[in-house]
Amino acid sequence: MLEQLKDTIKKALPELDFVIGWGMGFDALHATPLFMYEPEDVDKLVWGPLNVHNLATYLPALKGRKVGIVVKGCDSRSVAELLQENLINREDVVIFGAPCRGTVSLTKIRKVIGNTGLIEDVNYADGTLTVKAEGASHEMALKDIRADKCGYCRFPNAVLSDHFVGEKRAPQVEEDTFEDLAEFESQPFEERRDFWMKEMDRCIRCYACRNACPLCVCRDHCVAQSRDPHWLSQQDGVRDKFMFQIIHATHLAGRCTTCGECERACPVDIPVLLFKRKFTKAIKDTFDYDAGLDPEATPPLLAFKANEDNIKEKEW
Amino acid sequence: MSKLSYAYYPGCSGQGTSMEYEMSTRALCEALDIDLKEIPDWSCCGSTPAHACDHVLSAALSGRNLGLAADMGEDCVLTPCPSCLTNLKNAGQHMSGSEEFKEKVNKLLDEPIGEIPDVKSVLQILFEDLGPKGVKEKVIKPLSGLKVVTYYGCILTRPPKLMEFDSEENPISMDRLMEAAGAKVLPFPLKTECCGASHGVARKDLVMKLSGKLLDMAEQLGADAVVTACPLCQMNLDLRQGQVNSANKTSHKLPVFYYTQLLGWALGLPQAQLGLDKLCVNPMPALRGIGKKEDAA
Amino acid sequence: MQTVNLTDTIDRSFMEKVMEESEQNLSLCYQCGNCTASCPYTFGFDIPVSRVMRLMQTGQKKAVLTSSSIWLCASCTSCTTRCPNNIDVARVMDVLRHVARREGFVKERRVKAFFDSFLDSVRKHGRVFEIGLMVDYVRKTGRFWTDMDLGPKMLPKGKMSLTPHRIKGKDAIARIFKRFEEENR
Amino acid sequence: MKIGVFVCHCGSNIEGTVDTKTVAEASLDFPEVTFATDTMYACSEPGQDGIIEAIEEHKLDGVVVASCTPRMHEPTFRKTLERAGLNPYMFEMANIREHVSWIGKDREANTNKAADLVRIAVEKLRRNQPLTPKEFDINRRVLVIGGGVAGIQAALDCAEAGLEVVMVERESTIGGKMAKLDKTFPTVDCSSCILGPRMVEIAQHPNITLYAYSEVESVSGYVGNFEVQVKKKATYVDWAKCTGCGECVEKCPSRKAPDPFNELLAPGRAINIPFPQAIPKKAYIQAEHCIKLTKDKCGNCAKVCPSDAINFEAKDEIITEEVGGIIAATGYDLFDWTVYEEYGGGRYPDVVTSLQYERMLSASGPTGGHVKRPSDGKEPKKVVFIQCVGSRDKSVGRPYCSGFCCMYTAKQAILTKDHIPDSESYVFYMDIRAPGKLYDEFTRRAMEEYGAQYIRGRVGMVYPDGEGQLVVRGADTLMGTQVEVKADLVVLAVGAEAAKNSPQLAEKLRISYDAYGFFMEGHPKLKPVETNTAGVYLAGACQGAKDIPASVGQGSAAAAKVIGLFSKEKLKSDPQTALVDIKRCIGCGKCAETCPFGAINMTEFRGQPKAEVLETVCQGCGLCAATCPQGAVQLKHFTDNQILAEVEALCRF
Amino acid sequence: MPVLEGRELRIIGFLCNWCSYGGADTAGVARFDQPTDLRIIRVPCSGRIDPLFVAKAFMNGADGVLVSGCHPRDCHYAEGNFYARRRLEVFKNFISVLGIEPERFEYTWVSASEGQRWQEVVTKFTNQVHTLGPLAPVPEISLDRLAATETAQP
Repeated sequence: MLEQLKDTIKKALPELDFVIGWGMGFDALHATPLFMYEPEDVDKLVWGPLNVHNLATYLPALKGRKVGIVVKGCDSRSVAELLQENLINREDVVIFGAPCRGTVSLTKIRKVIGNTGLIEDVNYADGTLTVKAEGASHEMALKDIRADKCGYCRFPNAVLSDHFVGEKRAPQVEEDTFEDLAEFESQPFEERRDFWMKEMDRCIRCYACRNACPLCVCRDHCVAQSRDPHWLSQQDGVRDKFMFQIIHATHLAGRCTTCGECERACPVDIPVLLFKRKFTKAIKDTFDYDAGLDPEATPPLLAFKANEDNIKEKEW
Repeated sequence: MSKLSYAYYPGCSGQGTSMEYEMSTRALCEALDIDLKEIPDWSCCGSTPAHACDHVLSAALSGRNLGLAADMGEDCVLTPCPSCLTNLKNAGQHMSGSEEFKEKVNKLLDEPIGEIPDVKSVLQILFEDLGPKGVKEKVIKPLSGLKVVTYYGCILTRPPKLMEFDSEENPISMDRLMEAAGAKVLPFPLKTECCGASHGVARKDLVMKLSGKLLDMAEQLGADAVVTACPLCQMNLDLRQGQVNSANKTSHKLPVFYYTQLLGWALGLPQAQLGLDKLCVNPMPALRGIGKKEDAA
Repeated sequence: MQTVNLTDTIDRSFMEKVMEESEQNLSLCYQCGNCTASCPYTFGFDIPVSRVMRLMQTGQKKAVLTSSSIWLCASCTSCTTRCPNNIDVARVMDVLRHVARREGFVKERRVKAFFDSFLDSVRKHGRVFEIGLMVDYVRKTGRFWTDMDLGPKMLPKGKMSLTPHRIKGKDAIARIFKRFEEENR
Repeated sequence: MKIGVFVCHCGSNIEGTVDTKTVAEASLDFPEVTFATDTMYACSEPGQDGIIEAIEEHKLDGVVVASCTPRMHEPTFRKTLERAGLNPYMFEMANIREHVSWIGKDREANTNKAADLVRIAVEKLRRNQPLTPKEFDINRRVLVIGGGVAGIQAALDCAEAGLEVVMVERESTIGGKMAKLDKTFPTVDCSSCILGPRMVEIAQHPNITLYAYSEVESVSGYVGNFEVQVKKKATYVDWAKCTGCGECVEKCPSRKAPDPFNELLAPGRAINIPFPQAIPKKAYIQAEHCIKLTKDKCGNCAKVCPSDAINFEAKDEIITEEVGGIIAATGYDLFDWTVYEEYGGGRYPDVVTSLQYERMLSASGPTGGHVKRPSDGKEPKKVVFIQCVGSRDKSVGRPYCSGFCCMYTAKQAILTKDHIPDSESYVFYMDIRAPGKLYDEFTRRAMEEYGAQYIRGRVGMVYPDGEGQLVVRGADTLMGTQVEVKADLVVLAVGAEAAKNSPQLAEKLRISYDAYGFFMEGHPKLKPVETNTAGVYLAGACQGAKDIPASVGQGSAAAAKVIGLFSKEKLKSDPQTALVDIKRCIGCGKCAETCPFGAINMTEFRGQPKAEVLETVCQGCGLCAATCPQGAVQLKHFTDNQILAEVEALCRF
Repeated sequence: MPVLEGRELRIIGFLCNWCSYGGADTAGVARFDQPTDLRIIRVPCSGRIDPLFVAKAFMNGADGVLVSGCHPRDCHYAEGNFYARRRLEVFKNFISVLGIEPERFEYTWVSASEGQRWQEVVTKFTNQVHTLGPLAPVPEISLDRLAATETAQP
């Protein structure tokens, strides 16, 4: 299938400035974004559970250039969302899709193999990933080290593509039941607050979450750093760090496709995706809307109904 | 439609002065496939004397029966008697509305009440759940030519916030049922005027005047009979009709039916089940006239 | 007629008690008279119901509690049904009877006697025993001729049982009354 | 920045429960406050002068007044600042009266809260920028909605002042309720005699365009420049050709159509001219009752019309009018009294409404001015009037007094005696409300000279006695008992309610309406004909039940407001508009997508898409500011930073 | 001056100028007694209210936030409250994940004529927040420093 994908890209390459995909990174465990300008670049393309990055993040900055992009199902939703928001032009982007079997969580792998320096070899087959590091071989079932988001994946195939290679896979689940949220919210309110206090205290304010987010499009004008408007101070305190996460999540309400890049990028493993999951659930419950499926849709927070179906007027 | 089934509270008068109401209600419901499950060991609701004495006592007397009904697993209690209806409904509504009141009531009871069932009149069920259409389908002896006035009495639909049934000023449920049975219903403007209620014993003079007025109006409209839904109304108009006549120097001879008796008649139920012989003013002339006038016309 | 000295006779605690027990705000009454207009008993009342409401507004406790009207009210709820201010007037009348009973004001002894006989019958048998009730009422009032004429009409029809209906729970009913008395002692 | 704080006593209104001196002292601790004082009446002349003096003496460049609601006096104090040479927008108010002193008696808590409100006003003011309004042109045309007496008055006053007037009337004729009346109180002069000539003036005035049988479909734009879509409903008669001869009405065989002008007393024809003095006097077809339009038969009218005016193919038409001001004069409707089942709920033909009775009394009515009972056509000898039907009655959701029923009932009692000298009238009333000029005298005349029997009490029920009369059972609370009257005819003084579809019109005009559907005036005392929407004014009963003199007065008042508005060379826009920070804007267009006024355009700047605010179109709602995630759109005077500073001020301390 | 210790909680109201601010004025004119906790911030329209203002209030130590605008269909700006309704509803849902009880935040509609309704809203909301009690503010500094300052203080 990978070969088929390479062929397809090679065929399309002459029409494009370049195609973004994944290649092997500094070791076998870490894939890295790959910019393919020439056919020989295409040969470096990899496809598999290590293709963790959402490459759509690059697209808004490339607006106006003709590029190709290789997408997993979740990545394709980000592309759709960017199209909906006019942040990229459809005619400038060529989308290459392939069925995704889920990606790994490097954090989970680290928990198994430890903070090892040198990775010697990585193999995956039949749902098992084998990592050789510092002489030891670790065999891990893919489902144990899978990124959480892949557990409730409904769109393993690109929702939008110009070229789709391989056989479409059935979704992991029909319906996202948000069990992770339910579990978190089974705690009393005070414990939830305490949890976040401690988590936010750990935040180093690196903004990796923001930078990895394909829909964080303000870039140089992020309210986190501006004085006008002055939403946040630069103080290294829990309050501003917490507020930043709330701002990030709120700005993504109705837009976020829960691609999970924010959480993946977090160097201290704060589960910041949970905030977005909550908004996503609220949007789904209230408006029966999923972001990033239809570039033509009007997102619910930019619309209204005189009589809302699922919003009850208060009796007082 | 699945068979209609309810807990049933007959009320004390059904064991005595209004036994024909009780008999005919049961016979009618059986004929209409409505299952009345008598509340086991039910007791008196307390009626007016109880609520005139104290609201907690009144609610406790009624409440005991609501509790028994809930124990049966029923969520709706039917009663034919408007006075029982008022007391049971008042008790239920008051207790649902105020935990404090419910607590006071429970203090008087052996078994505290938990769930509070809904209470409706048999008439409401016949009108709303079965409907005039459902009745009409089963009529085999239409009451053609029988001119009646329907007299609902003062508390069957009032106060509207409590009863939540029919109109408080111009109720029509019995009218429609009577029409379904083939009778001609005359426009009776005093449908909800009080007959004198329980003052028959202590202040007969009041009843003579009020019931007298009702009978006068019915007569004037040319009614062959009065149709009622309340034991007390029926007693004042029927049993006391003689007293009314002598007090007011009138000579009414108006039979006063329970609506269940006339519906039962139209459904062709045996007379014995309808208790027509229990009425004081002889109903037979009016009943014998059914259909005749139409033939003549 | 005499001058009512409002400064001295307004009994505010009485007004408040009736308002609290009836859960009705008496100041809502603007004296339109619709209750009096609608009340079928006005002809028999010594004080029409709208005037009872007015006397309540001015705290005239004695005038209200010594009236016949509060006993003759049959709770037909015409007043409640038609009150433009949604006052449950019938409930106010009910509460006035409660207060009158508690404080020993009973203008209409026969009405109260009938109520008492009724409740005694319930207390004793669990359900009303109609003949027993009548006998008791006659004993209480001495009015042995009450409804004598009706007996011959009813008895042959078998409508009046000569023995009470016994129910298993009659002791439970008696306990309700007993606890009620204890609560209100 | 140097800020001065003035804490108003408002006599004892504020000082009674707020220690203003303490509030002023506390204010001195707030950042940049260099002067603070309490003052007796900040809005009075000495109060304003005190502010001006302080500005000069202390070189203030911003002022906070802690007093009443800014909805009342913000414009007043802005002018004060202007007089002192400051930009009027360097001003904030703290509402320590309506929001503090009047809603609680705890002096400590109130004083504390008042200081907090001053604090947020100071924090907001610190971030205020001087603003200058933009000027824009006015379209000097006015739309009058409703052709009743209030609308007629407003239209004529405007037209006489030289303005172009567009009048839209829902019915096929103007005249409103007044045209249906026989006589008017307290003078008992003929209604159509005094209204008729004014209606004719409307038709003939060169400055007035009348759209009858039309409704306002939509309104867009803003003060000075509204665009209004008017729906001309199909009449199936070409009014340019129709001469109003009435031939068609004569020959129309459909005789069961409703006749709304005669309050449905008698059936009318499918094609109809409401009454002889109708303006415009043109026929219209009630489609659902027309045999031709429903069954494609008949067509008599078309056959007999001498001017060939009938057009069965007619369709509704939409016309666009551009105006600078709007006067709503949509009047009232009668309460649907049939909820009163105790009065028969419509079952008894001889229980009629006051307006039906008016048509019976009127010579142009279906009985030619002879009072006849609907049931048998007999002349009634005993007439009972029941007041407050649908007024002052919480149980039917109408707790308010309709105001004019006492008067017209007295009038009708007088007229009854005039029409039927041997008649007797009974009037059931609760209170006589007759506070107008010569009004009380008039009701006295009904009793003293015309022998109307006034009975103080409501009526509990009305029912037929079975012998042709109606028993009216009421109370006479003065006599202290129940009373019964046997009546031949019962007339219900039915109360007024907001005209049907008032809320819908209010939504189109973007004005407020109360729980009953009456339009809300700008201020109950000081802005009785203004609304909270600039350029939209109210006249007549659409604002609340009122009688003819009051409606006419308000019609003139609304006209004066429009004339005043149009007398300005140019209008100034509120400068509190949105502003795009072009650096921050990423051109996503979400602001333009949600702006309710189309006040944001997408333009290009150095090849990048950017949003741009049209200042005179922007109404200052700030929806764009809340929508923009980049914070690139800010609403002047309500910027993110200002609101954040207010939040911070409340939370920090 | 802070809120009155032990008696008041920090409750912030965002009110639209045309309806709810006017409704609060109407309540004042009618002298409808209300709890004193609420401090009102006036905004032109409920549509101006970025839910993040509400978040900011909670972060900074507000115990309750009330938003009130014109009734749906009655917005002075035609549509502002329709958007506000969606945004605020979703936001109300959201805050529970932060560990903030949704009952601490309400949005409602009060017209300029509804003085009595305003009184009811304020009273009910204030009671509701008092039932939940104070919400601990999120520390402006790191937890370590907070602990240090707390031990430093007796």
